[in-house]
Amino acid sequence: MTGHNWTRASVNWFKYSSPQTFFPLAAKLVPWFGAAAALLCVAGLYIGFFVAPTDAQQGEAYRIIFIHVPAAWMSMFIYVVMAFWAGAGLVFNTRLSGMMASALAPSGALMTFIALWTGALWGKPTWGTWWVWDARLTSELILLFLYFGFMALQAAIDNPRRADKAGAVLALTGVVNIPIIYFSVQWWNTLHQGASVSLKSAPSMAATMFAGMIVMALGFWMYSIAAALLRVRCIILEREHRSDWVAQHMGTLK
Amino acid sequence: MNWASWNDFFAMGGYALYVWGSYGVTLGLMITEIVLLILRKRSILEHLGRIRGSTRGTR
Amino acid sequence: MLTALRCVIYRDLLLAMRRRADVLTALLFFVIVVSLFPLGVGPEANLLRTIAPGVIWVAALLASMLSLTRMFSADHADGTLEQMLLSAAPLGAIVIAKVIAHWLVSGLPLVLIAPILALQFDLNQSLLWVLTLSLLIGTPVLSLIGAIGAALTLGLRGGGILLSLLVLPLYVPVLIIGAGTVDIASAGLSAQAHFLVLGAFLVVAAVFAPWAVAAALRISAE
Amino acid sequence: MLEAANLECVRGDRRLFSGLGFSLSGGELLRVAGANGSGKTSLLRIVCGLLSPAEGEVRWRGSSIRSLREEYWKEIVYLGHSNAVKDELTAAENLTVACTLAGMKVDRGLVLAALHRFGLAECAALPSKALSQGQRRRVSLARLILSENLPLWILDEPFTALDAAAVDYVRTLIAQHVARGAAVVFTTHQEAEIVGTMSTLDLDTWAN
Repeated sequence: MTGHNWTRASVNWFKYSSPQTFFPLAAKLVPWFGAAAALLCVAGLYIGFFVAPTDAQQGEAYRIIFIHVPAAWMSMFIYVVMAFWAGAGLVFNTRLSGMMASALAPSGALMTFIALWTGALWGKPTWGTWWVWDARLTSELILLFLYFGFMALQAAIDNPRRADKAGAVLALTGVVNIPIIYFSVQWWNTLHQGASVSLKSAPSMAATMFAGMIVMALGFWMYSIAAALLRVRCIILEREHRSDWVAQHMGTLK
Repeated sequence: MNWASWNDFFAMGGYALYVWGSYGVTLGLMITEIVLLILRKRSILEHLGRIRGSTRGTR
Repeated sequence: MLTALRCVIYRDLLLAMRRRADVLTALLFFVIVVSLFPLGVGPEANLLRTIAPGVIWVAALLASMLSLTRMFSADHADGTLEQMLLSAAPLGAIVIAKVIAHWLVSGLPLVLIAPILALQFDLNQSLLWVLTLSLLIGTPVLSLIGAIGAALTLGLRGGGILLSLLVLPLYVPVLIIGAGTVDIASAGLSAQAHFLVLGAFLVVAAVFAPWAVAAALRISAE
Repeated sequence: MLEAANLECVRGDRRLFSGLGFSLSGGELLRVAGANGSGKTSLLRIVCGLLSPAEGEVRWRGSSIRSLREEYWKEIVYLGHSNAVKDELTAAENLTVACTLAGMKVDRGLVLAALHRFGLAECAALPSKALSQGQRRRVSLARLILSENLPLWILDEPFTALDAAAVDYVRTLIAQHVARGAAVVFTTHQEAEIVGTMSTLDLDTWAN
C-alpha cells in the first residue's frame, strides 16, 4: 500500500478533484449559476434604474457605477482565485486545478476590460476625457496586462502540464505584485496630483445605490462562475480526449 | 419610479450614449463569451466524434 | 554553497568577456534610445529636464530586458543548465549568482553611463546623483524580476516578445518609484523615502525572485 | 540503494511506460535498453530528478529523491545527450566549473591529469568550439575520472561520437567504478557486455 492512494481514500472531497468526476458535476452546476446570475442582475438593474434616485452632481451618468464597480471588483477577485487554483495545482499536482486557473483567466480579462470600458464611458461625461490617469483605472489597465501575460504564456507552451505550472508561477508572482502595483500607482497619482483629476470616491452612496451595486456584484460573481465552469468543461474535453471516460461519454453528451 | 415615460428612460437624462454604451457593450461581451464557449464545446465534440468514429475500428 | 555561487559568477563574467559584443549591445541600445527622445520631443531645455528621469528609466528598463533572454537560453541550449539543476548547491544560490552576473554585465554599465546621458537633458548636478543612485538600487530589481520571466519563457518560440509581455507589468512599481525619486528631488524635497521604498523592493525581490526562478527553471527543463 | 516504484511517464499524449520498477544496489550495473522513443532518456531523467514522473517515485537509500534534493544530487553524476560544454570556455575551465557545481574541490593539477587520461592534454587550453564532437564528448566524460567517490553514475549514451579506444577506456572506467561498489545506470545502442553482473531493463517489454 504505497502512501499515494491512502490519501485519496481518506479525504473524500478530493473525489471531485479528478477531471472525470468533476465534468458531469460542472454540467449540472452551470444552469444553476446561470439562472442565479440572471435573476440577480435583473434585480440589481431594477434597483439601479428604478429605485435609486438621480445623483445630485452627476445626474443619470452615475448609473454606470452599477456595472463599473462590480466588474472592477470581479477583475481583482478572479485574479486572486485564479492564483489560488494555480498555486493549488502547483502544490497538489492536481490537473484539474490547473485547468480551473486557465478557465478563469479569460473571464477575468473580460471583467477587467468591462471595468476599463465603463470607466472610460463614465469619465467622458463627468470629467470630459475618455481616459483619466486615476490610480484605480491605471491599476486596472496593468491588471489587464497581467491577464494577457498569463494567457499568452499558457498559449505559447504546448505541453499542458508545463503550461499549468509555468502559469502558476506567473500568477503567484502577479498576485504578490498586485497590492504593490496598486499602492505605487496610488502614490504616483497623488505625486502628480495637479496633472490629473482623481475619480472621487463613489458619490455619496444612498442606501439604494449601494444595494443595487452589491446585488449586481453578486450577479457578476454568479455569471463568472458559470462562464468559468463552461470553459473548464471545454478544457477538460480538450485535454482528456485521449482517456477512455471521454469515449464512454461521447454517446451521452447532448 | 424615476422616469415619467419610456423614452424619458431611454434618454437617460441626456447621457444615453454613455450609459447605454457601457451597458450595451457589457451585455454584448457577456453574450459573445457564452456563445463562443458553447460553439467551442460543440466543435470539440464534433472533432472527437470524427476521431472516435475513425479510430473505433483500430482501438 | 558560496564556492558554487562564486564559480557561477566567475564563469558568467568570463563568458561575457569572451563575447564582448553582447555586453555592448545592451549599452548601445540604451544610449541610442535615450538620445532619440530629444529628437522626437524637441530640444527645448526645461521640457527635456522634466522628461529626463522617465526617459532614462524607461530606456534602462528596456535595455536590461533586452539582454534577459540570454540569461538562461544559452545554458539551456548546450545542457549546462541541466547540470546546474543537478548541482550540489541549492538552485536558489545559483540563480542569485546568474542574476548578479547578468546585472554586472547589463545593469551596472547602464548605471555608470546614465549620468553622462543625463547631461543631454540638462539635468543639474545634484539630480544626476539622485538618478544614478536610484538606477543603482533599481536595476538589480529589474534583473531579479526579469529572471522570472526569462526562466518561464525558456525555450519557447517568440520568447523575447512574450518575456516583455510577462515582465513589463511587474516592472511598473520600480519604474514609478525610480523615476519618482528624481521628480521629488527636483522639487527640492528629500528623496530619502523613495530610496527606502526602492531598497524594500530590492529586498523583497531578492527573497522571493530566486524561489520563483528556481521553480520556473525546474518546470521549463522538464 | 536506488529503487524506483510504479513509475509512469507520459510525453505529450503518449504514455511511454507505466508501473515500471527496479532496484539497484552498490556494485551493480544496469543497462536501459529499448527502441528509439521508448523513453530511455525520460527514464534516466526521472531517476536523476530532472523530470517528475506522472506516477510513482524514485527512492535513494530509502527516502524519496523529491525530499532529498541536494542531498541526492551531490552523490550522483548525470551525463545527458548534450555535452554540457560551453563553446567559449576551454576544456579545463568547463571541467572545473562542472566539478565545482557538483560540490567537489578540484585544482588545476587534477583537472589537467583527468584531461590527459582522456587524451585531451594538448587541447586543454583551446576554446571548446575548436574541438571536434568526439573531443567535446571526452571533455564531459573526463568528469567521471574526478567523481570516483560518487556512488551513482547515470550516463545517457556515453559512447556516442567516441572512437574505439575511447569507448574501451570508458568501459574500463565503468567496470572499475562498479568494482568499487558504486552503482551505474546507462543506455547505449552499441553491444556493451562490460562486466558479469550487468542487468538489463528493456523498455519495449514494459510498453503496456
